[in-house]
Amino acid sequence: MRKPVFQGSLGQDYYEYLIEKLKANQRVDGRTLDSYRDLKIDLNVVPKAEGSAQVQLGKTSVLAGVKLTAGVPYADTPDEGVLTVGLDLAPFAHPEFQPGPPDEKAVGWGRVVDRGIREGKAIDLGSLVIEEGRKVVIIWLDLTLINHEGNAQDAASIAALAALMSARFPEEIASALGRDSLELLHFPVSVTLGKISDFMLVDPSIEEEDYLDSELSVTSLEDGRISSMQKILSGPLNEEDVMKAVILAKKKGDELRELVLKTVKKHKSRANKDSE
Amino acid sequence: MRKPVFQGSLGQDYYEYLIEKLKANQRVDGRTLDSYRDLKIDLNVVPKAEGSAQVQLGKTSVLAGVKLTAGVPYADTPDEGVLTVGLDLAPFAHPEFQPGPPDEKAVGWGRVVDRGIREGKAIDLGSLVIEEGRKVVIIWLDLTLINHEGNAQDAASIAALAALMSARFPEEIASALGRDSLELLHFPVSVTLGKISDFMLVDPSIEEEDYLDSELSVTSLEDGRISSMQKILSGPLNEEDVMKAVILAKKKGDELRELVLKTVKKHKSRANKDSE
Amino acid sequence: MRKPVFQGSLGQDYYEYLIEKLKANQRVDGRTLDSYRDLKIDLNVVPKAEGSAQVQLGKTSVLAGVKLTAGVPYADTPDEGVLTVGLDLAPFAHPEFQPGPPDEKAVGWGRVVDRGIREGKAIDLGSLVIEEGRKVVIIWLDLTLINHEGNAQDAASIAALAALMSARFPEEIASALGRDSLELLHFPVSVTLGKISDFMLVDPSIEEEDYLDSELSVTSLEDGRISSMQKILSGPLNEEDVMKAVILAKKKGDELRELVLKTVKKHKSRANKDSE
Amino acid sequence: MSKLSQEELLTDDGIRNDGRRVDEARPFEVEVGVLTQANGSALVRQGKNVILAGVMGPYEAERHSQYLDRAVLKVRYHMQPYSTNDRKSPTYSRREMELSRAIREALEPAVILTDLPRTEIDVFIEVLQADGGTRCASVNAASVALADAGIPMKDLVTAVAIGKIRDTLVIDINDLEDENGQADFPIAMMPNKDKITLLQMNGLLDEAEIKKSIDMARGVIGSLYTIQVNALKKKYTPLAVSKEG
Amino acid sequence: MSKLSQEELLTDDGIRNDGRRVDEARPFEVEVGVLTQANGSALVRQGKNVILAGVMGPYEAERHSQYLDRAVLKVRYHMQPYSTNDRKSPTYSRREMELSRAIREALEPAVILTDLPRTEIDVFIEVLQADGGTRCASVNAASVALADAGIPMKDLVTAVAIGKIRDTLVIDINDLEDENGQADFPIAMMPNKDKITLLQMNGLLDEAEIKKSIDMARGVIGSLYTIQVNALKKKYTPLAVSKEG
Amino acid sequence: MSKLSQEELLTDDGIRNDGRRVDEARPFEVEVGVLTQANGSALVRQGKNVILAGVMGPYEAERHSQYLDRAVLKVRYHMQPYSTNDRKSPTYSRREMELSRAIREALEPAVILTDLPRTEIDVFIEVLQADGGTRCASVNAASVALADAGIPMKDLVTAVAIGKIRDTLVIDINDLEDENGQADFPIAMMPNKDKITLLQMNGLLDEAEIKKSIDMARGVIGSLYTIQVNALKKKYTPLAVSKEG
Repeated sequence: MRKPVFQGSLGQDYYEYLIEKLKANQRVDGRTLDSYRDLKIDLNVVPKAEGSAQVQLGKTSVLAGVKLTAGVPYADTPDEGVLTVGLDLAPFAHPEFQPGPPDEKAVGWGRVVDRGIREGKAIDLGSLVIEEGRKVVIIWLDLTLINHEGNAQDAASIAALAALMSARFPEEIASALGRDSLELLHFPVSVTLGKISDFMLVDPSIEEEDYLDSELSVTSLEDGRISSMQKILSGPLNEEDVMKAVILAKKKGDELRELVLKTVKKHKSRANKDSE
Repeated sequence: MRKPVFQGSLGQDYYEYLIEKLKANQRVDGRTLDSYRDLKIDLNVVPKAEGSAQVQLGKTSVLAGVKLTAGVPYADTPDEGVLTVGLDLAPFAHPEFQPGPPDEKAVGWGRVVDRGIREGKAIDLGSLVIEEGRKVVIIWLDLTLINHEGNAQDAASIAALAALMSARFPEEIASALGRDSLELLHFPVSVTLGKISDFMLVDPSIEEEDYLDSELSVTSLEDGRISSMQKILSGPLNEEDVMKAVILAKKKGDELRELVLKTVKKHKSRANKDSE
Repeated sequence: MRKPVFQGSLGQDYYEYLIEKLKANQRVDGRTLDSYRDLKIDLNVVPKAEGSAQVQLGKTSVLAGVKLTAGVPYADTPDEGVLTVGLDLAPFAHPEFQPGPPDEKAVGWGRVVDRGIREGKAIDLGSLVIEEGRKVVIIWLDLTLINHEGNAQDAASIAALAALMSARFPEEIASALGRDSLELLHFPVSVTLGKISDFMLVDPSIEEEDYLDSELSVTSLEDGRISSMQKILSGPLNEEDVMKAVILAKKKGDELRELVLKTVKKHKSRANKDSE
Repeated sequence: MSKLSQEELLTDDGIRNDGRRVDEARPFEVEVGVLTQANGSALVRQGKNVILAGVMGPYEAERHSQYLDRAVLKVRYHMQPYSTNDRKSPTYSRREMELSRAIREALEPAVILTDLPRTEIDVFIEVLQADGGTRCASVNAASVALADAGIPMKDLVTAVAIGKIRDTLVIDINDLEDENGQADFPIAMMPNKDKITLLQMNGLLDEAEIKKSIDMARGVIGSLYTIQVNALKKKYTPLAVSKEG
Repeated sequence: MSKLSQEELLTDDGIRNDGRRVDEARPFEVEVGVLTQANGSALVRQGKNVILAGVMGPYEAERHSQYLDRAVLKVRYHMQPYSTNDRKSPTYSRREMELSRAIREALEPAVILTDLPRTEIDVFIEVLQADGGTRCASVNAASVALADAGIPMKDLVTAVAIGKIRDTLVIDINDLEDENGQADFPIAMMPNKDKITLLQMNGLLDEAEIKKSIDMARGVIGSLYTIQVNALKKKYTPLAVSKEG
Repeated sequence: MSKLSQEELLTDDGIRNDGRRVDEARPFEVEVGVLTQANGSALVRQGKNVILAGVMGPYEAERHSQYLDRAVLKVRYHMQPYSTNDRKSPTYSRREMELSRAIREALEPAVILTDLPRTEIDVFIEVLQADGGTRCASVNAASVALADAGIPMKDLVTAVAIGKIRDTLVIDINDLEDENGQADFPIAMMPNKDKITLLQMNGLLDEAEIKKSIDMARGVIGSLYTIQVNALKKKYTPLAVSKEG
């Protein structure tokens, strides 16, 4: 259930405490306004999937699973593979989540991940054709929010990127395409900023989310370009807020991206060592 | 929600006022029992559709869109095109309408339009075969009730006829079939009569609908034959009511049909002029 | 709605009366603990179906209809026919049943029938191939509980067996396969036991079901092997309960099976006589 | 189902594909009280149609759907997957929704809803075998089931479908006649009131044919009605879907 | 829809595929009060988009969804099957759910919800013809419909989508530009407050392009806003979907 | 998945396809309290199964579903799309409904529902990776999660599936053994009470095999139970789906 307009679930006093802190460039969990919680990435956590990753952003936890199968392309893009992104809220991830088909929130988070990858041209869909018009690679990217402590958006974005990067084709596809993985062209990472009163902060915790006026998720690439932006919640933004967010998103996106790349690299070298 | 048996939403006094009027062969909006409200037909209102029409019957407004695509025939009729009719209630058309899949009312109105056309053999489905058993014309006729002020049935029937008559095949189909439009064989038009107490009246307004005991929709062709009848609501009818309705439906149907034919003709000649 | 833990719908007094009886190896309807109600099997009750049966177990009544069509096999079993089992609760069969998709109860009963047949290898699916990978026999077994007076499980199991045994292929399939019926290899029959306090009884009536701690359905074959077991309800069982149930299930299963076989035989000889 | 010509459906001698004459109704049988958990029930066999109707209630309606001055009547018509020549999906279809409404509105005029304020009455109809005119057979079953449940009624409701074959009106059409004929015209009446409570027509009929159809229907309905009434007078019959059962 | 090259979308002379210049918005028309059963309504034509918005309410919200201190605003964006080049299934899709939310959040900052405690306001949007930027056209229609319904508002909300073609930013993109262009950047503002209430971007833009896009949008939004206000000043217009109607 | 012969599943030397002996259970690990928003939680790895269970509640049940004298226990078993060899549709299936019920009924005898009148307890189970015997692994996870949530219980519930390969009974079957074996016989017990709370069997077993299976299961369940109890004694572990995490 959505909260009343002027009061988060922790009450008006908490709001004032939060604002007091923000004025001193501090947050209630000790972070500065532009710092993320600890990020932990585990790869290949679901070995049955062609690729998988678990991301822990503070206590928020998202799982990404990638299945790669051969299938029929869409009629209007016979010369392209297919990317399908879904996001599921595990009902134990938060008391307000209900089992069932994805709601507005889940659809929103999933679409931002989808658009960041698709619009950022991270995957060369044209390279995923086995037989034009008849047989292409279908990428099933399924995300599960298993513990929600705020900023599911960025955790999902990172998990998606890590799972795609570490995914390996099943034998049949690998031999048909002559390579064993997706080979990403770009590395989109979402950075989410929340606005409370006049303050903009990154990676909002769940306590902060309750008091946000608005949220802006900005997905950037390694070359500094932006591939997706999404404002949510009903508070308005100024142009300066947006530009400040874009600049911060690039900076923080670079930091997050570096950790993903490093983790995947380490994983691959370890995997190679194991297979020697 | 359905109304109590013996009382419309405007109360018992209104019912008595209505009956008083009817005894004097008058209706509360000034019409006689056998007269329609003003009918206005606009064609090609949605140019992206292959055919479209907006019908305004008084303040009741229905939109019809026709999409013509090539597709696979049904297995049991490999030598026939496919006609699919749907009717949607826009949720702003009436306070009682809810968004979602069509309810009993919407299904009913849609089916009467469907049956009037299908049973009246208005369209020669056998002439819509591009390649027997593999490729035929699919006619998607979608109706939207956008403002409900009574007698949605007849407005939908007229909009459907006008949209079908003015529809033009997309190039690919036109060249395969060697003609550019559907070329109707018959022109079915529904006429709906309401019974209140012992009075039968045509084209009930929404205020009258609330007090109707029963309703009978009769779809007639230009040759006087009837292609569909549908009684609704829970009041019973006498044989005389039915026969009176049939006679009136033919008469009023002729008037409505003439207006449709005239409008389509005018539209086509204007369209030809434009394309010269 | 489910009943409170310690009280059936007929109250605590009824429970005590029931226990009193059970202590004397009697049941409230006069049966002993190991006796079934009267079983009546009618065959070919829905002649439009390829096979059908109505089973009346006391006043519990289940209808089974078998449709046999030619269709495409599953991709992973190109050399096998397809068996599809559904179970529907007619909403007039019991005041607690609601119209709509099958609930947990209906799914459970249907699955036990399905597994008993499938795991018991009653039907040689490999013998139902018309053209490997392209065309096989699809068996649609649909069960309808039309009156629920207890032990729907066994009535459904018997109806399913009788309908499958008496089913005849439509001409097209018969000529393709060179035989006119399914020719079962085994004859699975479910026997359901209920536990109340320390008593195990077969074929519970609906009054007894209300007071059951747990239920165990055991499907046996004519050779004494068990092809499916299913415990339901939330009371626990001892190992001895299970073994006692298995022994009883074999004994009662033989009795029920004999009646099915006899009825089908009689039906077939009568059908042959009719066609002479 | 293969297509039949008009001549195959009706011979020069006026014999229909199932041997009947044009004015001959199909065998019609009614059994009452065949279910034990329903408050009222009836099994109808009309030709090869086998229709089971059960009535639950009257019971107190849920607050948001109850009326202070009358009962709510709900009807659900549903076909079993094995009831038709091709297997039907068990999912509730638009056609079933349409027929449920038509049957409800056919029954409503006969039920004295104002005798049962705040209550709900549910009529559930299962088509076990379908053979043309299922909506009429369903009305026939449902109105008897309502009476069996003790619901106050002004009259029974009785229905039959008139058809048109080879330009001739025929009575109580079966599946083949419905599929291949020129019209399907189901009519329900309260026989003692001579009132029409269901009327649907698909096909092509002129004014005179419509009038004649109603008159033909009235005649058959009288005979069917007698069978309904006699069935209600008999005692409880154990449910046997099969005629031989 | 066939794919177009960047050069087909924008000529060397700076002319777009529909004849517009890069900084030229499409024709924009607004009619107010076009429905009789809705409390407020508007028909918007923005390019070839035809969007109808109706507002039902405010009415008392159901107990479990009402707020003691404010109104609940619900928005449903829905496309008619014939509104798109390929027929769209009438079923409510995930994309429609996503857009409904974006539109609702674009409108919420402008509506003074606290003036209407315990109530619900429903905004229903039907896309009759789609031509790129439907979410912006929907915001434009919905905010006028809310005003027509007499809902207290701080400002109207006005929206336009900026695009990028041949590495050039262009205003108010149409369908072809959306499908074949390099970016789609819909922006809604409360014009008098200079506040952004909807912001979505798909494509590839750098920081400077983002800034320039917002500035371009601000300019167009000013013009569109004037048209919205003028429409609200006019009297009731009978609904005609067609321009010629 | 390719079909395996009985000889491939079990060698003449009594070695199974994953190297185990017939009476050897798979590695079994339990972590407790791995979620922060659930009232209780557990992650179970049983062979290659990875199962996450979270308990929400007890909280006040909604009026129409509450019992005056006890709690309502609800269980939802759900498989993630990537958990299986072929991608599974995320839609809740009949099989998931069947398993949810079996798991709920396996847990109910152990939960002292009468201690928590009018409340509801929800057990949500997500299968992250499936490897045969998911329902047993789910029971093992769920009963620990219930204990972690502080729900009053008579005993834990512990489960394992017995299988039959090459006419030999084997313990704790994996995916390949389930698909290609001769029987799948999942059994859950309250170990301290020696009571069976879940029992399902698919395949072909005779009377003696059934008895032997139960005895074999009892033995394994004792070992698994010890691991469950030890996990509950440990403190909060941060959730890492991967073993190495």
